[in-house]
Amino acid sequence: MNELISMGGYAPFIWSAYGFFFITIIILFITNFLRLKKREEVLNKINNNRD
Amino acid sequence: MFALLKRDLYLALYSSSSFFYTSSFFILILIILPFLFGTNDVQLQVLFKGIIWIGLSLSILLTMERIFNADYEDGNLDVIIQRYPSLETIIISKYITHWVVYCLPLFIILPILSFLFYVSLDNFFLIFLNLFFGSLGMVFIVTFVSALTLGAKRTIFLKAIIVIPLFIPFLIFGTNLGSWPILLALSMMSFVLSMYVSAYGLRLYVE
Amino acid sequence: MNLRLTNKQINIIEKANPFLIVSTIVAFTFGLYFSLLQSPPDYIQGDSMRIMYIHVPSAWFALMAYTILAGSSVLWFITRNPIFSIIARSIAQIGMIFTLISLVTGSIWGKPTWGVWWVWDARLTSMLLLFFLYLAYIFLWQSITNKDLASKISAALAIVGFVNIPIIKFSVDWWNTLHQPATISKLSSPSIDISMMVPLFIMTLATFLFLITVFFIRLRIEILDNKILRIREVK
Amino acid sequence: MNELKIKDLTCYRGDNLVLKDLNTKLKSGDSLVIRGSNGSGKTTLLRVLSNFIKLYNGKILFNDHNVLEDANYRNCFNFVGQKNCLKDNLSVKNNLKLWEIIYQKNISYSKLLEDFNISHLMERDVASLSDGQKKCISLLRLNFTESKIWYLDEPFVFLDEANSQILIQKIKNFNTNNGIVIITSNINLQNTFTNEIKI
Repeated sequence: MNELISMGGYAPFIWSAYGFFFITIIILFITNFLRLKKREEVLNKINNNRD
Repeated sequence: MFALLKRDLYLALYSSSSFFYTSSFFILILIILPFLFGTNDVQLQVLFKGIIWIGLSLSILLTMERIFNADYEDGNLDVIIQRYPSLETIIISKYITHWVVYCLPLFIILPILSFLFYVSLDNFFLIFLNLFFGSLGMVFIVTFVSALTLGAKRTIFLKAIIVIPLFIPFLIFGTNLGSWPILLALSMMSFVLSMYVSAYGLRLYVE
Repeated sequence: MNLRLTNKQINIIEKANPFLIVSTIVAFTFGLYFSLLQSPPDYIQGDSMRIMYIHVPSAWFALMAYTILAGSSVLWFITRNPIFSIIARSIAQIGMIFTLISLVTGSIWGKPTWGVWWVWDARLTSMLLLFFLYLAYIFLWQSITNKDLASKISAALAIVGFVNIPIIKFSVDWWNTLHQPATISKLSSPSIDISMMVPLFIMTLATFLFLITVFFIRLRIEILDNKILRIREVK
Repeated sequence: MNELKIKDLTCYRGDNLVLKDLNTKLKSGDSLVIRGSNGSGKTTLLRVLSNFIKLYNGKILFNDHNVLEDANYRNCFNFVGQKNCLKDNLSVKNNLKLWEIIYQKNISYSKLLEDFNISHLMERDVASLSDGQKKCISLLRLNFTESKIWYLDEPFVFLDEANSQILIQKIKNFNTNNGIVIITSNINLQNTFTNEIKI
């Protein structure tokens, strides 16, 4: 386990690179997902108003 | 064609300060050099080759709103297109005016500037050729970008972001003396591209 | 704007989402397991080369996204089918993010390998310019309020940018041969060992699945926008 | 005698249908007022008639020639839009000079300015003028062509009572000289021009 964390002495580089990668793509996913949810809400509201 | 060209040149002449603006701008940008990097003549020669391109790029970039935007916003573009339906004519006239008004002053003061920066005569001619062919291509590029961004909100920064990556090849070859044939080729390529894209942009916005 | 999508296609786009999310997560789990634990360290670079497993897929997809962007812009000009305009602008944001990732991870990888965070190497410089091409496309799209016009104009810009890429590549390569100091050791791995191929392949697949997930979400946003617009028009 | 026919004119802006099946016919000496609320497509109609916007369906015929194919048509009309075509940083005189070059027609400026009693503005910078004065000068553009049709987009906006009367008189004169005029307007001009359609 320690070996995994220390990464042969390259830990800061590897973990920051992987961290950046995953944080960025998760942000990309979440922002788009929230936008989708917002649209769905708007659509629901409009549909309810019409009924 | 000539009426349009005459009109554009008159327009520039009436706001005649633009000639002096650009040349003073060049001179001032270059005057900064010795203050920033000292008066070592070898170093100044090297820097001169680069900074003159920054001056040229900036003066072309900062004035690009005058190519189509001014005429588009006050409605003159409609009148021009009604009278001269060939968009190619309009575009070529804009190329010539923009080059004459914003690049020609540079070439007029270039000999004096090279003298101030200890550039040898051989190098002067090579710099001159590079700048000449480079400036043509850069004018073609800003023209089509300005046609494309006519309806965008007035942001010079947006235009700069679009234009500067397109300028990079010119700058790379421009600072290398003797590569004027490549600059000529690049300029010809950008001419063809620019003709199509500018006409496309104008057509869209006038519609 | 008529999207010209059949109900069946819309159905697939809407239903695929949970499946895609799950498979992305699974693929990334496997990918991480292989790339961080299972694969051996490189004999020259040691463990630092594990950054390759995220850097290389992002760089590939950054380039692929621009190809799709330009390709769908061309198709949009030919067919005038609005779906291509939607594809173009959906992929642009994803492509920009992947360009950013590949720049940052490349830089982090560069530090232990070259000793510096950044070198003015031809590949890095072109990638940096690619980032600005994406940025220009997205900014131009956002700054034109008439969206019908914006899609036409930014399609033209995408194609111009695509024409510009080989020119940039050519000039940057040429510039690089002039200025490049010879001391920098390039990453010398034309033939990658099979033990490294497996994690690279899985990570590429996972990244691709992620890209498709986000892409489908963006398509759904566009479909919903279109629906909302329709309903408002009818009112 | 000239004749302008509009047949089943339909036009989209983006995805919005702005003009639908518009029909009308105008002869020399006719004037037509187009009324409609904001955003109803008045300006679009004038821009369609000036060949700037493509129409989706229908035809515009000038003397029985389709205007899209008639290369001569662009010399037959003059369009004064809401943009005033003036360069703010130049004097009135220089602005007129620029038009003179575009229209390739020599004209006496001082006489032109007398039309609206604004001779004293000749040397002033356009930026220092009021909106009404700018509008007057932009309307002077009508004198630079021997056109047979005038398209005026909201010409009375910013004009005071006296100048509005002068403009109406100009339009009537043009009508008696066999000109066709199409005006868009928000306000009611029923007392001056009887021919009116609503869109």
